Amino acid sequence: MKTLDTITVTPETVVGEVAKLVTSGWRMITMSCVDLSPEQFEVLYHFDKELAETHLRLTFPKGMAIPSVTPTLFMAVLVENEIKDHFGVCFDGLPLDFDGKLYLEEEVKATPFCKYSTGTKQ
Amino acid sequence: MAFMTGNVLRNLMGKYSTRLYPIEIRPAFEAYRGELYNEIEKCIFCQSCARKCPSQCISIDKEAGLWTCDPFACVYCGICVEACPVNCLHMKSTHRHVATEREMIEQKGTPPKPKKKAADGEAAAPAAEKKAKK
Amino acid sequence: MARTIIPFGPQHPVLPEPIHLKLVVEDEIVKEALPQLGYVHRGLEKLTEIRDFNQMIQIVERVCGICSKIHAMCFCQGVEEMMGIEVPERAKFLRVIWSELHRIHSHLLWLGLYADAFGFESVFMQFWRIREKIMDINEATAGNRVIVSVNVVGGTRADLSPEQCNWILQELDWVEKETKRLQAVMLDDYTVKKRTVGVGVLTREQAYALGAAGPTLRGSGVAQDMRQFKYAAFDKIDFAPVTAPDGDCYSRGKVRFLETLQSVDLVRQAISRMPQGEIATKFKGNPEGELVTRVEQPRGELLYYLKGNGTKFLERVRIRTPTFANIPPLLAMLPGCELADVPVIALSIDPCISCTER
Amino acid sequence: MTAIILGIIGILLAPVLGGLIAGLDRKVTARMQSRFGPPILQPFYDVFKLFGKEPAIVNVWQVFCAYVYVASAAISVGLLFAGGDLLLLFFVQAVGAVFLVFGALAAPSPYSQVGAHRELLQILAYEPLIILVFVGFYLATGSFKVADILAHNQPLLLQMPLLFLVLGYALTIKLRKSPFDLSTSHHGHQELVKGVLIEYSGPYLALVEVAHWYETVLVLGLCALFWHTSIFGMAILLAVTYFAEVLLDNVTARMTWRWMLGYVWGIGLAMSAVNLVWISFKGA
Repeated sequence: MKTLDTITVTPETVVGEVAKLVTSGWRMITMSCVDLSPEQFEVLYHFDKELAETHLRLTFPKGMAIPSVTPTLFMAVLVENEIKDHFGVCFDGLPLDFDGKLYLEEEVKATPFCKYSTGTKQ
Repeated sequence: MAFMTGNVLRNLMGKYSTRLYPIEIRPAFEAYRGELYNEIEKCIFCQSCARKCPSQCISIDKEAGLWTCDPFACVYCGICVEACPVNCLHMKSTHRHVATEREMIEQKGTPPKPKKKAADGEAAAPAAEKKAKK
Repeated sequence: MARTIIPFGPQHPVLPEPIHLKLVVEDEIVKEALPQLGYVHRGLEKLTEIRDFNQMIQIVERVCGICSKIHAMCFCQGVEEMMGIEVPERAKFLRVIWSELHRIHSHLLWLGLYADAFGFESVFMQFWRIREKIMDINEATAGNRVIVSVNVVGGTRADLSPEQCNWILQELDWVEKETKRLQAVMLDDYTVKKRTVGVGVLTREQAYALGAAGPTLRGSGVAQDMRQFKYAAFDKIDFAPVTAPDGDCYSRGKVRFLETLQSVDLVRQAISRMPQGEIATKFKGNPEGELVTRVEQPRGELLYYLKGNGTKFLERVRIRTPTFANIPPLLAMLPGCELADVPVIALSIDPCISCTER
Repeated sequence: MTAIILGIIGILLAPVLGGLIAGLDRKVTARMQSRFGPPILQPFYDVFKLFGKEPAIVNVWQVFCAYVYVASAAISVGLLFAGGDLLLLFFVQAVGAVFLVFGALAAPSPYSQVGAHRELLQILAYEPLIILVFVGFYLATGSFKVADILAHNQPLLLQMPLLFLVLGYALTIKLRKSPFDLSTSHHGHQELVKGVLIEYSGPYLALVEVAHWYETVLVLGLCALFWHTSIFGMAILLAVTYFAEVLLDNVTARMTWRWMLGYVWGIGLAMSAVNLVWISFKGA
């Protein structure tokens, strides 16, 4: 079975870890959100540097807002907005917040990508 | 400076690259995946095509012997053609003709009967075939 | 002219696909640009819950209407790696041939649209005329013009006969000859240079920090191309990334123009080195585990994050397309440019909005 | 009396001629891009179809402006055919051009507004050049009247070749060809879509189109004055000029208005000045 080599981070340390990677020359590729179980979300931060890859794994309970990395790294702005649209995950301190309306219409309140529960936007 | 001049003057003297489409039609490539059709007399209504189809556009009524494909959902990938165990599905090398209203590809055949009733089934088959050709 | 807000898109003739840019303009100089997406959002990743991993190939192909083959290839490579399937050598070469053909036609399409963005209509027609040849090759060998649907997990569905290979080589000679005729126009013409040199500058550092991908990144002087990863048969093909140093629209155009010619060469190499043999391996079982797989699309690096749970339905498919990564750099390029340069800059990242929104 | 009849003939004939020229233009352009292109009569089909459409207007100002534009274009062509005064002709066509801008400014659409501003800049770019060409005519023939110029005994092209090139600039701007298709272009693939014309539709767009044909004939008529001694020479000069315009359209990208002002004023004014000085010295 293939698994991803990841560095596990917590909501408290994620911004610091991202900043550390960025200063040591890593380039953020993207973030992926997975609906793990009825209780938990997982967000993966993918980085690359001269074709090598590294990933940060952040697991957190549903309903919790995680800190935004956009102030550290502007390229995350669309990804975080997309995750907010699809999964209803809230990011604290997101500078350019489309408020769940990047892809979806204003009247859509459900989060379409959640598998285990149809969460609503906080 | 104007490097395009040579090109446009060549075009002016040269051949047309476009075609006057409805008047002149390019012959189809042999391998082109066009309209899907079913040689219904060979079909055994096993439903492999319907299961494999990525867009779920084929529906089969085994009892009535009805094979239906929704051409508006079909993505012309040809997966069903490869999945068919009796090779009765084919793709024409031309695309489906323009239609003024929505119509399904519907073909009616005879589902294979259990062994003992095979004799009865044969009598009904020619009639069913005629219908299918319509 | 006083401060005005110009709604650019979602339906705008110079934009090939729907993206809305709210431009704050003063004296025809753009002060601020805000994007709005969501006009073609389809939620294809979600379909993995009701379509099994074999059917997903046809679905991921429809993420993009231009580089469909490469999406399917990336997905198949991920599933193969997860399941430990060894792909036959010939299939790897076939994948390279079709994916490079897709790159050629995508770049030719882009070069045409780009020329149209700065009002050079005859060049637009020329490039699209050349592109038609590649479409014919796709149609004759794989059965469709764009969505060729040749990939399956374990190899390819179609094969190339020696006659077809010869025919492809002949047609490519014509494509190369015709493309080279336009080289001076795209790279040296006075009016073209006037409209592209120094427009929409993205420095090397900015490009790297904003996560630009593909020709946008290479146009800023960073030699990063996923084909350096040696996926498919790229380990047996000579390849070096094309770069240009200045980070302006001209550099990005130059990278794409040279890549078109390079891809013609890659197809030739692949055809000449392709071994005989099987084109697909049989396999059993379902994918399990998680991985990230990356390939180079015409627009840049494509990332698939796949997670399988041992059933035939994958747990999660996450697609990161290059345009998605190139929108933040676009927002950094726009402020300070002229209104007339907005289409040129917007096109210089080769926006594929259907890819972006999936 | 003959002058009036000639003028009326001009007004009636010009749209037919202009439409045919537009049709030929599209055909030749298509050939240069190795396409078939539309039938030669396509511009007429388009305009007839537009006339048949239901009018949809933003406000009455726009309608008024469209009428003034077409009327002034027609009158200026009439004046040219009637052998009238070039200065009068110039002012009449300038009124039309300005009203086109007013029509675009009357609509609050940002594209229309930006298009109007650009059109105004284009007018600023080509009007001084046309005036200088007229001055050239005066210096060469001693009169501003077309009838007197026609009575001159040798082709003016020999005396004012640079001014002919300068008029070529004005022609390119008037015909809305690359590199000067800034305020609007024949196809909508431009950042302003259709710029000044974006808010016109139906019959009023048709009027603007007819006015455009008049203007084409007017500027080509001015070009024809450079070889008025023989009909044959006139025809060849016009054919070559127009072909050069189509060619130019196909071999250049669209430029920006800042570039246009610098280029047209800089080179256009310099060429006119040289040519004018040359005529006056030769005359003296």
